[in-house]
Amino acid sequence: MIRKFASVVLLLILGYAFYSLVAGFVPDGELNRSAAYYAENTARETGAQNIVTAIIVTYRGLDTLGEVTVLFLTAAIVAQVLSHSRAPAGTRGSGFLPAGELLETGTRLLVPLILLFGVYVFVNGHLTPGGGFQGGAILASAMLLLLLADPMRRFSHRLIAKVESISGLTYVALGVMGLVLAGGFLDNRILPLGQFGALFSAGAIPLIYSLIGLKVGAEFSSMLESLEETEDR
Amino acid sequence: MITIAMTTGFVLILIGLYGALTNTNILRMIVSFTIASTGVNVVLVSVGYMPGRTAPILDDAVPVGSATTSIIDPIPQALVLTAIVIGLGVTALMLAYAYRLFRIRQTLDISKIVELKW
Amino acid sequence: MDVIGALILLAGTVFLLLGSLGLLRMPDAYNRIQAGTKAATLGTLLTLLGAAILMPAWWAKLLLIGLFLLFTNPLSSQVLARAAHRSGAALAPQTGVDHLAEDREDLS
Amino acid sequence: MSNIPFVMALLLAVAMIAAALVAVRATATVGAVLAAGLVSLFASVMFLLLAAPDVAMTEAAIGSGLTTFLFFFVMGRIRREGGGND
Amino acid sequence: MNERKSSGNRSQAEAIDARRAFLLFATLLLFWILLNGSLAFGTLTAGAVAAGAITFLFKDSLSVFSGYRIMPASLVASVRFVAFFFRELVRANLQLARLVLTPSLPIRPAIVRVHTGLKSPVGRLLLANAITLTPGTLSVEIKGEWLYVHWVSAEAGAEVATARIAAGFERYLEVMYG
Amino acid sequence: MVEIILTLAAVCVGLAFLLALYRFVIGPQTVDRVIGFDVLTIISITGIVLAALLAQRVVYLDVALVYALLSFLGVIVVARYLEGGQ
Repeated sequence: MIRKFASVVLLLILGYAFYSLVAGFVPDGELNRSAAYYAENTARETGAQNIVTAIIVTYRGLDTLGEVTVLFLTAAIVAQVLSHSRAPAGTRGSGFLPAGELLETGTRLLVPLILLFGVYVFVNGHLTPGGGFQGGAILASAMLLLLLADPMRRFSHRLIAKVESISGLTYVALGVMGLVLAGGFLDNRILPLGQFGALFSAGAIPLIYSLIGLKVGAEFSSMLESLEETEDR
Repeated sequence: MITIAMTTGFVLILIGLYGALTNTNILRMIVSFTIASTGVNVVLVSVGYMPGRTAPILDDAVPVGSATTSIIDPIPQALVLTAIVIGLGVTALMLAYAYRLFRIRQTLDISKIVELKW
Repeated sequence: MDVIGALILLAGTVFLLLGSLGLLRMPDAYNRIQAGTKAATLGTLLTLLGAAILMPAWWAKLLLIGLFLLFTNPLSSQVLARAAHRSGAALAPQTGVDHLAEDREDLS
Repeated sequence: MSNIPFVMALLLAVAMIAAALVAVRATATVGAVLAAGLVSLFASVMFLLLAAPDVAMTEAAIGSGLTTFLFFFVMGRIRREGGGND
Repeated sequence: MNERKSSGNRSQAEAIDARRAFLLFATLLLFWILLNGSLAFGTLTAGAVAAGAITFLFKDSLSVFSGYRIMPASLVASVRFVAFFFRELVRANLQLARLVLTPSLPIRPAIVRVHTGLKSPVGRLLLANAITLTPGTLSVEIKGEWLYVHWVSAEAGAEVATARIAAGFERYLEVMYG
Repeated sequence: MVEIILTLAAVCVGLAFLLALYRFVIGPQTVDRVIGFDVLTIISITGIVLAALLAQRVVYLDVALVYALLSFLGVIVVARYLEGGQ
């Protein structure tokens, strides 16, 4: 009772603070200085159409490297925590029943298309909305569909781990190449900028985003897999 | 538009906090947490919106020359994108630890978990 | 031409509205799935067609969305109906025969 | 005509708050998780109306998709080991 | 597949596998071109690499055309199947609209058995999907040669059900997929 | 003319949205909520197409594709969970 009362009081105080925030908010009339800089110079400096992608991959590339590292650590810790809590003998995974025939056929039909759509999302990160993180999530969704259609199916851990480590390594290597060949770490001008609006343009952005996409997809897949994993011991 | 979005975001934060404070089931607390984080994201994006402008993608609809006067602020969007991805990581960690707690204590109800050590 | 496209779009949304009404009025889960999936599929397809007539340059993306929906929507309805039957969702009282429940033993 | 996005945002706001209340108050955990997914889904349409397609896509694929899937996998494991549904 | 096969059988199986892989690759490339909406050289190269990698890594995948019999008769059947399907889809929605707008809600649901003779997985999937979208029916389960269908306005008997629900589509699908 | 028809269409979408949301909120079973979820996702796709038409941006349609994918996967995950475990 006291607990409920205290939480309601806390919420009221917070609600008043939020109300004063909303009431006093005045939207900007024009872009602030850093946003105006990005709006003017992104096309010339990076050749990317999507300014958000340019900020994430190039201007703030180091932060993105940190983000990918955080995700990697998360996947590793989830696997570690779950491996310390083995399920009782004779049970397996999340215990879904075998799927019906139609779902299996549909999965075999749809998984390649979903994977290709994921590839489209991260390769076109500099032209359309989307990018490595969204594309990686879509790749992981395709893996999830495979897991759901056939709960007995096992992916090769080594393949997932290999994809992840190779793409991570290449990502860092591209960053260092930017340090050597162009203006700084993860600079995208190590490759020619190309024609504005084409698929192979914007220097190394499509390459870097593809690597991020593969790495993130592998991380999410291993996260899902360690939640579904068979534990027969 | 901005006012609607911002108010919704703040209300979502409050609802999420209320749920996290009053529920005793760990899974329900995590659900409330994800709602609150969605609310934060909505607030952040609505701060970057400007009426009458369009998305910061410079294709045929938005020529490069007029970008400064026709697109909205891209920086909050980049920020929120990172926040969503990290939010998934945090949720996954919370779920893994909740499962571990369940394996050890055989319950998800925190009012039944009285020992501090586990 | 634009008017025709807009009218097709309107027809699609009217089907969506009717489907939602069916979702609300039908007595049990299976009938609701029926109402939902049919109306949603045709409604969305007509909306996409109308949008393609209004904006002819967008046809490829709209066609893809339509094809994808045409494949996935009935499939997910089927999986959901199967799950509903397996989890023992109640049938409406006016239901006649249920051959699947009769054959359930030798099926699983 | 120019009012349509405004009205859509208003509808979405109502729907988000309703779904959030369902998520907090529902009796079954499954319903709560679904409602949380729905909140993320509407938030992503809201992002689209706020001219942020990148964020909308991320929220749809990650916030609404993968988060919900993770919840269901964990709930499957917990149910398999005889955990209470609520 | 059987381990011990004669060399003739094996080469035949390899030919079938190669044909399936090629069809999958072609479908994926078409999907990629539609997604990108451009025929530039760079786009096509990237698409070919991605589609090739997916075809190589997921060997047991199918495409819509797996098991499709390429001959004039099946082409005609496909066109007629699509036309019939859309007509039925519109009819289904009109029927649903009438049903929903009638105040008394005159439904008499049942789950009935429907016989199907199709063997090809893609054909069966298409049949089940088509049944789900046609007037008043929803496929619930498929097992062997029996398909279980939820029917809103039920009439008696498996023969009637088969004739009313499945026969229209099966006629074309049998020509297309065999 | 086109604007009036589009406004009417938006009204229809809004009403359909509210009806499906009502079904989601009242339940009564989890299966009914899942159906509501599915229909709400698909209505959102229509909403996204309308938003893209109003903003005249083709890039918004990518989000609609992600939505189509998501409605399919979400329903299948929940359905597989509801089927029951071993």
